[in-house]
Amino acid sequence: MRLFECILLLSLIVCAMSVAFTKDLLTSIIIFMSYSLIMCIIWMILQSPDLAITEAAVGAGVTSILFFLTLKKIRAIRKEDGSEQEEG
Amino acid sequence: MSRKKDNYETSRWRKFKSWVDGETDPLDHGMEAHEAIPPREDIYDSPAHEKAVKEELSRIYGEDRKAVLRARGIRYFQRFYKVMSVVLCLGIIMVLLWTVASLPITGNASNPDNNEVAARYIEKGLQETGAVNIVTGMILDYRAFDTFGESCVLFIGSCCVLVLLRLDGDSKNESIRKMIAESDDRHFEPKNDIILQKCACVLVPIIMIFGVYIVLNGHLSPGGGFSGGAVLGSGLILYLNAFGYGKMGKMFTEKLYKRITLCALTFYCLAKSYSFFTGANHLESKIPLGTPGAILSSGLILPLNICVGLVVACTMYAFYTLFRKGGM
Amino acid sequence: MDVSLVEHLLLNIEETVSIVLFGIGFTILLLHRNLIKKIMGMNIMDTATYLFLASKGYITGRAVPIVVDGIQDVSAYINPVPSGLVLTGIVVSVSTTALMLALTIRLYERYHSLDLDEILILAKEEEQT
Amino acid sequence: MSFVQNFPFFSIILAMFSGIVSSVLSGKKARNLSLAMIVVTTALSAGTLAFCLKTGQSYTYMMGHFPAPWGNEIRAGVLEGVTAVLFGVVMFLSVAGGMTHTAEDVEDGKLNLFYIMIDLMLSSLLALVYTNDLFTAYVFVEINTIAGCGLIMIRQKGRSMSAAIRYMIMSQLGSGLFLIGLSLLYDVTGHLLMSPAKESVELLVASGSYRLPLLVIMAVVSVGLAIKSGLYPFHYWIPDTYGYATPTGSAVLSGLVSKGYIFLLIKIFYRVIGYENLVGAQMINVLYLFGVAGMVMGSVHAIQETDTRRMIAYSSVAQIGYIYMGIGLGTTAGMVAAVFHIFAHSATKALLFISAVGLYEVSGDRKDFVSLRGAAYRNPLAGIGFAVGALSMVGFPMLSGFISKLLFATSAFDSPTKMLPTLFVLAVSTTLNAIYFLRLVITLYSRRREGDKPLPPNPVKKSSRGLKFAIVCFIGLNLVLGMASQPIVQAITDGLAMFE
Repeated sequence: MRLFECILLLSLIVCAMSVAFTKDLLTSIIIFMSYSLIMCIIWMILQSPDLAITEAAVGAGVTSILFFLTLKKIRAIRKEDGSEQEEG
Repeated sequence: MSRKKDNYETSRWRKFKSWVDGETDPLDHGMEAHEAIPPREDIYDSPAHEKAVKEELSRIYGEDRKAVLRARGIRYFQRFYKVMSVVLCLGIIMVLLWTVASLPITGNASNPDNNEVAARYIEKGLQETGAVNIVTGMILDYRAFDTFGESCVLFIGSCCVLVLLRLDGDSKNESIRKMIAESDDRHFEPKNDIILQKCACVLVPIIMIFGVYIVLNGHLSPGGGFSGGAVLGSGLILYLNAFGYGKMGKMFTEKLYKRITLCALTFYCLAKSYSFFTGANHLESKIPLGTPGAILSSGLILPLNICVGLVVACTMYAFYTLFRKGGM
Repeated sequence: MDVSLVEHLLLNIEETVSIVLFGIGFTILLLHRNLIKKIMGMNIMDTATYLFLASKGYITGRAVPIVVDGIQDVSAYINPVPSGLVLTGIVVSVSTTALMLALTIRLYERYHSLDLDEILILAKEEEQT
Repeated sequence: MSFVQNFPFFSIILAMFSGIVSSVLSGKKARNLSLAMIVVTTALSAGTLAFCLKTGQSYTYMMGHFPAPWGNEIRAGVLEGVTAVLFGVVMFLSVAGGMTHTAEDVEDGKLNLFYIMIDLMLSSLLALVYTNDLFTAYVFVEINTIAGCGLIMIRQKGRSMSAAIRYMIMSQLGSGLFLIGLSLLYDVTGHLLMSPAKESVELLVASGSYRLPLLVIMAVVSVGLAIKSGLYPFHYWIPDTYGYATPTGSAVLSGLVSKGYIFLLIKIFYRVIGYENLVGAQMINVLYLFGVAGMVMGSVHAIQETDTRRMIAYSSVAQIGYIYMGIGLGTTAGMVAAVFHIFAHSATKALLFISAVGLYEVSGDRKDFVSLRGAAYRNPLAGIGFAVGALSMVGFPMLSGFISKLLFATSAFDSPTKMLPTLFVLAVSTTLNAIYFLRLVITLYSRRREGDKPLPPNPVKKSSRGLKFAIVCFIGLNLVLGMASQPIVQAITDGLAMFE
């Protein structure tokens, strides 16, 4: 179990670094979703299921939906004013 | 006489007098670049974007040689600024890592934080709060003031999002934005998507039952108001996505949202004030704790969990609709 | 027992990882100019602090703090206090994220840019005209 | 357990309850409810203050059925009572003063949301003043931050929204550091309540173990709260935030919000780390240096400003520098001077922002110097109000600024090493204050020249009753703080004595 936890913690750092360095917003949001999922599993390993279910439902669930909605709204505004300048 | 007059214009006193009158700014030239770019000595603000800075400078000064010189100076200062911020962050991380190295080792039982506070929660938690899940007992009974502040944080967060994104459509520019939001919504949402509707018919009841289970069993199994409410909220969001605003409007409107939030938070406030008041004045609170393990046990914790679940569900659904269309 | 620095860090692996994540989140929040990246950095910073706090309560070999068939002995369960605090914290960071995302949408509607410094320059010019 | 002892708990819950109820009321009803609630809360705080003065010592109030280390508790004393009363008065006058402008700036559908934020901000300020538990303090710091961000962005103009997002980013940095400090403290001491935490800190200091974590806790908590209260090197969000909020918003933000965080920092210094351990550590000198830098650089920035509201905002950076310099002196007299300056500055700054509104009204809503020339003749009361605020800020006798500068000077004599720099920086900063404030007063009272841009022909608006009432009361408050300062300083010294 300890090894599994270390692997998960390592993948947390990898996710955080990749969120920092990806250029495209959509991929960074998806990576951020997986970051919350891994955090949720780590709460399970640390014997606190309350946090796991809250992080899953509130953290990974609603926050990611809001991020996707913001991106959709921004893409809608950009497509509507037709500016072809590719936003990073 | 005249000599005195014409050097008066350039004299220091004339400049000071015009500065007092507010016409010219004595440090005008020196500070102009300063104004456009965040000042250097502030290390905590993010540095200006290279492209924006160059374009900004060239537009303001045109090809003035002094400006080009200053532009190069600004670029060095920007790069130095960025390096300084990274060094500062690394410094903070190193100090914190060094501190972690001298902290007690995780996981052994003799850490300073496993003291009599945690011991009493575990030993007498069931008797005093009636909750089998000690964490929920601690949140809603021992340290109830934090959780009361907590639901107020969520309430004021939803108020701020309401201020920003709700489109009442009464003022002129507001109605234009409302039309744009409406057209966005129709254009991007696939309406009457059979696959989504069929899945929603299967999934939404299961999600709702699961959410209600988490809320009601908050004091018996892990979960409680916050997570159960979020699950209920996501169930509502799925239903809205599958069947659109028309069907959802019949069941869940803006007025209902306001009423639910008001009643739930008022009940929460009154119930908690009652238990604080009786506790502080050493009065006996007449709320039965019930038999541990039964659903209707643990006194106030069950109704509080229901209230928090309702508030969180409505707030999550309101966030979704406000982000998407600026209205229920 | 005198444990060397690095070994101590490896023993507290959760705190070390959470401090590193805190640093990454802090750096993203400071250095990235894109608003959505900044908000993600803030989220990473908050979750890292909660990982740091919750790993304090963990005791190896003890069970979840839910009373199972009447055992109420301290040596059977982990410390419930940190998980109570982190539960509150997660909902705080959700409402802050929702607020900042709403601000980002409104700023993008007006300035058509996600770059914070460009927005500030455009806002300053808009006021001067 | 006399009934009066429930008053702090009643005031917090009442403020929160009126915030919740006004979510369904219309704008006007919400405003009246909010004003009535602030009056009742101030009366309750005055009752608490009277009770504590009578008994002469502070008492703790159990929130719930369980005593201290298990349940939450709040603690009321003389100093908390004085602060709560003053925060209530300044909040009431700011809301009354800016009423008409808030109605103009905010769409009427969302006016009640503005008053929800005012109510919840007052309840979180009171909770910050009274709380005795660190994690409750963190939750109410978050409520304070979100309510403050709401007050900034409610105008929904481009400039205020960009100021709001920058304010949120900087505050989140501060909260993140504050929370890391809390977790470290919990890990090392095992307690979150202030009094038991202090005992274990005393044990740790005596046994000399965990020396580095204690130092890092002090550093991280001070830096986190310094970022949130806008101390000098982290001040960058202040000019936009105070410059572009609604008049009530900028008065409340500059007068009360940053003071709530400083009060929490003082409480943590006294009740968690212990004042003698703090003086021993080097953290005090770092705060002193930041404060001194803030005093000078804040005024230098203010001199270069052309927009008067941003100039007043930069001057509040300088005043926060004063407060941190007072804390950094390391003597109890210095702390008394810092707490008095918290009161003096919140009264004076709110007066400056509210009377500036009266001046902008009559000069075509333009904020630069040229259009403000002669504004004091067009709106005499606002002119007098601004002049009194400016003179109090500069340290004119009979006004509150003079007393706090006097207290800073006398407290400088107690710490031999810091005496000379303190006196020198006090002199420099006062002259810089005088330069940019009196310059503005001179502009206000100088005749309009024929060369100036003609004012827009809109009829000279008569300032509303609320604005006149607020300016008169603020001038009165400044005079009371200035002339009748002896009882207040005595109350602060007793309060600090029983603060442990």
